[in-house]
Amino acid sequence: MTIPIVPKLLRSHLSDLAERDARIDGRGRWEGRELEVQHSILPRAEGSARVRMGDTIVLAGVKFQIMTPYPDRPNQGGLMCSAEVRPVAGRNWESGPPSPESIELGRVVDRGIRESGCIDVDSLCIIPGEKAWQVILDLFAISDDGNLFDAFALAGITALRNATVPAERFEVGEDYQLSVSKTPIMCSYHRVGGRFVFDATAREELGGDERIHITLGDDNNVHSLQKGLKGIFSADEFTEIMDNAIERTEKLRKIVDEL
Amino acid sequence: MTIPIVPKLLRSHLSDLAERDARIDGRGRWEGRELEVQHSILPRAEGSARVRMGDTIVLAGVKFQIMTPYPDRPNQGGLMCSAEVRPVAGRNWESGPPSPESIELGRVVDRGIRESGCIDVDSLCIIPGEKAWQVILDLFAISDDGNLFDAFALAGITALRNATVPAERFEVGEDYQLSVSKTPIMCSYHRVGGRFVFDATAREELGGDERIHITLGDDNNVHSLQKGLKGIFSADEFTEIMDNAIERTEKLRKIVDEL
Amino acid sequence: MTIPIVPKLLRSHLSDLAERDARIDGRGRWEGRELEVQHSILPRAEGSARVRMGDTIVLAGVKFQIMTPYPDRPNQGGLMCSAEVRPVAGRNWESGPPSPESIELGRVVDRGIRESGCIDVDSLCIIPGEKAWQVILDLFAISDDGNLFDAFALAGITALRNATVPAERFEVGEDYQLSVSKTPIMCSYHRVGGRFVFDATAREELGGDERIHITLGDDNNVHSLQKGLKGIFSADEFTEIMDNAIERTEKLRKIVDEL
Amino acid sequence: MIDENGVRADGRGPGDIRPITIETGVVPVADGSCRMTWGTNEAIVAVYGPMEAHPRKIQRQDRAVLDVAYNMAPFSTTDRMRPGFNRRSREVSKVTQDALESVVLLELYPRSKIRISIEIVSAEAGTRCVGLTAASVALADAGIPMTDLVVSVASGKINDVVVCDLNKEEDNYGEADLPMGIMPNSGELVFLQMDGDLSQDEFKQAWKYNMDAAQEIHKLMVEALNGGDSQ
Amino acid sequence: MIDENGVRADGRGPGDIRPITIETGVVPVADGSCRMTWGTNEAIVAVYGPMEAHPRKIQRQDRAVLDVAYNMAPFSTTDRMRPGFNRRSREVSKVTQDALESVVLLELYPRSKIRISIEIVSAEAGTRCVGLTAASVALADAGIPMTDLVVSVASGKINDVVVCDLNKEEDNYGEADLPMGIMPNSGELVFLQMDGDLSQDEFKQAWKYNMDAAQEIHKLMVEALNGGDSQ
Amino acid sequence: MIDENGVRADGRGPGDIRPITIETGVVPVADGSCRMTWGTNEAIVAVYGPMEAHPRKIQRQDRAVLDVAYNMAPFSTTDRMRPGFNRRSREVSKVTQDALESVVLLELYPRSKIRISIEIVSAEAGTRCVGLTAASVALADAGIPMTDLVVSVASGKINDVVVCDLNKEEDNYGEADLPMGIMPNSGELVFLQMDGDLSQDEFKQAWKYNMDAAQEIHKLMVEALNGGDSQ
Repeated sequence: MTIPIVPKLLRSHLSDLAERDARIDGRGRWEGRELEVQHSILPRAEGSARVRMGDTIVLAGVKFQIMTPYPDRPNQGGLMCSAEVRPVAGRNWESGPPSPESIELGRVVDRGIRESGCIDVDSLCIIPGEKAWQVILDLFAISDDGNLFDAFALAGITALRNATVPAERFEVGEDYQLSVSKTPIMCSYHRVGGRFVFDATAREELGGDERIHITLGDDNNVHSLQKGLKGIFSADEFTEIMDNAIERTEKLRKIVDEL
Repeated sequence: MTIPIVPKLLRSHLSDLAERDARIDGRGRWEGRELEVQHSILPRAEGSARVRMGDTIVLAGVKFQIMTPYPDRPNQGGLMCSAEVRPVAGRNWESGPPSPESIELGRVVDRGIRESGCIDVDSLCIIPGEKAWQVILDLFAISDDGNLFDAFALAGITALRNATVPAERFEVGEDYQLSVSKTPIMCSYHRVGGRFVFDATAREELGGDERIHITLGDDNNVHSLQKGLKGIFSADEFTEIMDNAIERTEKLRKIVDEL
Repeated sequence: MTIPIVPKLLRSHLSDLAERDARIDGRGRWEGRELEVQHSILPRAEGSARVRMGDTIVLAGVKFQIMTPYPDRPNQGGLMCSAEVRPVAGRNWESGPPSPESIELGRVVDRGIRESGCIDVDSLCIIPGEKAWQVILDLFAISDDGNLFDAFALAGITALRNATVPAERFEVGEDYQLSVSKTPIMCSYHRVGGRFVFDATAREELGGDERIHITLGDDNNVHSLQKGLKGIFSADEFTEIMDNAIERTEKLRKIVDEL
Repeated sequence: MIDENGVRADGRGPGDIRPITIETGVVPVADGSCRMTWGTNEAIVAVYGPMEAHPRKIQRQDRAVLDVAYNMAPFSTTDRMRPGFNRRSREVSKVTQDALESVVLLELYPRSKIRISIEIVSAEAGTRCVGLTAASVALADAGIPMTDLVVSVASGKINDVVVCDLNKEEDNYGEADLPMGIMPNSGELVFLQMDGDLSQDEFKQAWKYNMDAAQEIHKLMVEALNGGDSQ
Repeated sequence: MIDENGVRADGRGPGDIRPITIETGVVPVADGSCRMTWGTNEAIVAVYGPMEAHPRKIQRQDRAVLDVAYNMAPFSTTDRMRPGFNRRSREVSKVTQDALESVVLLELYPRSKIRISIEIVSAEAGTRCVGLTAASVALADAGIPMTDLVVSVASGKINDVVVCDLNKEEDNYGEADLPMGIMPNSGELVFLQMDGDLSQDEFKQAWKYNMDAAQEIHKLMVEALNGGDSQ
Repeated sequence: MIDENGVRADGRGPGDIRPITIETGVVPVADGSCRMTWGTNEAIVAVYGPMEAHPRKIQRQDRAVLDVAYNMAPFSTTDRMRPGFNRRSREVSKVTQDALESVVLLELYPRSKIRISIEIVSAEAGTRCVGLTAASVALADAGIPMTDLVVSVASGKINDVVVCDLNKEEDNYGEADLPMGIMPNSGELVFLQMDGDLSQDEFKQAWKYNMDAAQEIHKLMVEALNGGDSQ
């Protein structure tokens, strides 16, 4: 594996490809990489998933803790979503406190899931004002060949949809399946060689510009948007992306729902 | 705005001026800069002040929290004073954890206010042993052209004297004015060009030596002293400064008391 | 005091000495430095010791705190052992968060004492489920001329054996002697010039390779082992060290027991 | 929160923004600065630079780097905000920096750094929009060349109605938040976030409110930079 | 935990190890990698390098430096493990690095760095052994020359009986733990720790179990590296 | 705390100091060192250097830099002191460094660093005075040229009476604390702090007590440095 060391050459190569409407790995502009989604693969997690998109591989694990509800919301539990990209996942990721990139990763995925309302926080209450479940979704990168955002989001919702509330271990009743009523799906677009493409690889990210993340819910409602990195885009470009995202999320939602 | 980049030249320039008993901005040795003091200017703070001394501008904000009294002092609330100088205030201030300078700023101001006894910590008790008010005074620099110490101290006591205890918001009774029984005032002196001057600018600080901070109370009692930076001073020099401080603090106290 | 600045020359010098079965300070391969053990020398600590081995000097202090027992062990108190090597102890020790070396020092000593079972954690319970003693052993280096491990371990067990539980100060009864039923002793061996030696100096450590730490209990039972640093050793080498440790720990245990 | 005639609790119509004031030169020791009040938000922004970028490893051979720090003062919120590291501030700093790097002509100042400090001294709702907008004014005040100013404004949804520029009470019940960073001359975007629940139609309405408000705010920015009274 | 015939609760004899699988190439973007399951432990190791060591002050003129980071993923344990600094992980990283530096031919790559990331994604008992063993396979997968592989395995004591490779339930009642890092061809050691209470005789028995198990595990490692099925 | 004849609970008169011992060479691996007991305070100070200052950015072309770290050992106080960052220690380090930089002939050692570690292993009242005084002895023991030693001592007020060198019990009821750092030969000051409440007259009395005590302590310092018995 080699990352090009001359980003300027990479950029101009990507521009040349874009002129011919081609991509560095032969895909079409809106084409995603080969996808593999597995669930319930981590023995210590109450819910888990593994997503592989080309050479990008991530894990998601769900754990539960008992929390005291916040005084102003005595009937609600909580959802926390945290992303970690450790040096295992690529030569450019370094150890140390969470980087701005990994903080952004966690927050963007968190928002899409949270805002979709797919988890009913009222249902997480055990004893009002005293005990409630805190659901913790941890996203963990194994191999970063680009577009960790979509891989994390997909692994995250899959892990949640297959999670069991460990009530027995905490001595508060019988285990039951976590209720997840919706399937929010994120699609990410990167500007590469001047135009936006879907599901960029690490090299496209390295030689590209801004990215746009869209999370849509079951009914195509918008739950989360995020533009990342330096870059200027027009309203028309955004409309094209949104239209693609509507189409794409429907397909991915079917895959997750049918697991 | 330019800061001289050759500190040695600045030092020798300041020495030359001192020989003629002059200062870089034309002031006399014991003369302060133009002063402007405003209060109640921050809508979210329970007490606030803005002090402008020449091109030095600072804010002070008072917030209240409910605390559990310390077991050995069940009838007392608390006072906490914290100073922050963030990069907004000047090109030489950097982000990151609090610098030794800003820690010193906070502690020196804190001491003067605390040791004057101007705030009766017994009056902050709500329910003995259970609930008391913690008064938090935050000092915040907007523009640092030198002598943040005096600006912070002046803004701090002004904000406290105009603070309202937000009892209604915390559902422990009706709002009332925080009782501040005294008006401690700090005066700071820097050695510049070999002799001490009052209210140094940033350039005088940069090309100067040690500084001495004196906080005097209503009756000229000494509440706090601090010598900062490398430097040697004699007992006679100190006496001259103390005499000036007695005169100066009386004038400033009148300004604060009459706001 | 000078530390050689050419480690390669030091290494080859140590190899030459080893060929003649000699050491840099004239000692025999299994010979320790002059030892001095004192106890009860720190007025603020509930137990304390000072150990001097040649130019290596360390302190140990025992403090007590009241803790809430862990829910799964309501009848037990706790033991915590922490080592600090601050810049005071040598020119190569730097300030800042604990270095990997000092973390290892603390953990290796902690294990030997803990695993020997010399402190009966059940006896530290005051009120089951509510209050128990936490014993805190702090190891503190004054002068590091090598083999801080053995010095810390020796000072640690000595301080514990001479500690008084400060029940009166915490208003839970009368003061009494902490019960320490065994005397675990650590012996450390460094590979220097190709062969293992006992009680290495700082220069031997600097020009040496791996080290092996052995903690043996009253009955020669093994309680803790640790190999540190890069290096390969054979089963035969280990057997030789273990035999020496059995002999050595018996002598040291007698010294500590008779204090 | 909003009556049958589309009038909001504070008297505004659905597309109306809160009162805004803009002032430059408020940090005398800085190279450029701006104080912006927007409702009861107040942001103070100082710009320092271009200056030498150090440590050297942050330098870029072919352009300047921006160093944007967004921060909320401890007394800026109803409950005191503890100083120090804060994930939200870190993230707002990053998106603000990304937006500003899109308009500043960075290649004019190779190897240098431009530092932009955004201090929120009073917070209502929409502080990131205030900070980004005020920062672009402060950059202009410092004489840093840009392709355009940036106007940032957010629309949202309350009681199932899409409205522009939520105030604090509305924000507490807000069902969505769509902040955008708009180049007022071209209508292009340099910043976009969204949280909540908006149908495709509601989304288009919120987008339109933001575009219209941006033109209005842009006028105030230009006035302030021309020395006029922005009130 | 162990019956009169020396049979353990999970059916193993005193000297038997848990089931092991080994797979290489599991992190496509790395230069070498290994996934090892051992009981319900699962470790994923990636090797990057040799690459330029920076900052320069960590460079060694005459050899490569290793940078080993052992970490437990937050979902790897029954109670969630909080991410971030952790004394235990720091210490395991250090002893693992010391062990690997003993076998890697560092002098072949002066001034360079080899980064080894050990991620425990599922933890039972004995994670440090799994991590070290898997790391030596990942180094071989990356083509880094070594004098030998390293096999790490631990024996312990339960109910006063010495047994090899404690599982989680046994570990909860374990009275001693003796992990070793063994060069399988020479029988020499690069890693040794021990906690607990072992008489001199028990200690010798535990040592022997480890040595025997190392030969068995070594076969699986060689198979995996030769592309065979290690199951 | 003090009777009608001006006699304090521990038998001292108002201007008397607690017993002091001073010993040098107590950290064998250091270039200079000092152990000072003062009442039940005990400080150990080690001096290393002059040595190369690194990282290079801390170097000064025309003088040495001091690096002073004051620290309280965890067992130095009645309630255990948690190790690690501590605002008070940071501040005491800074004022101590400022005081010592005023007397050390820094310009003799350009580009170098002198490290001074002050460890309080037993704390009563007045640890910053003990630390600063002992540090100046350790510097002299290391052969670092200074214009003068520094003697640090504090006076205070109890029951409205000004007294010198408060012990722990007195300090608990102390109404003021005036620590000074005095050059005993010239009577000039390099360190000054004060907290509490002192009228102008009381202040003058406290000042005088400190000046007189400094002369007394100075004699003990000189004796210790000349190898005499300081007890």
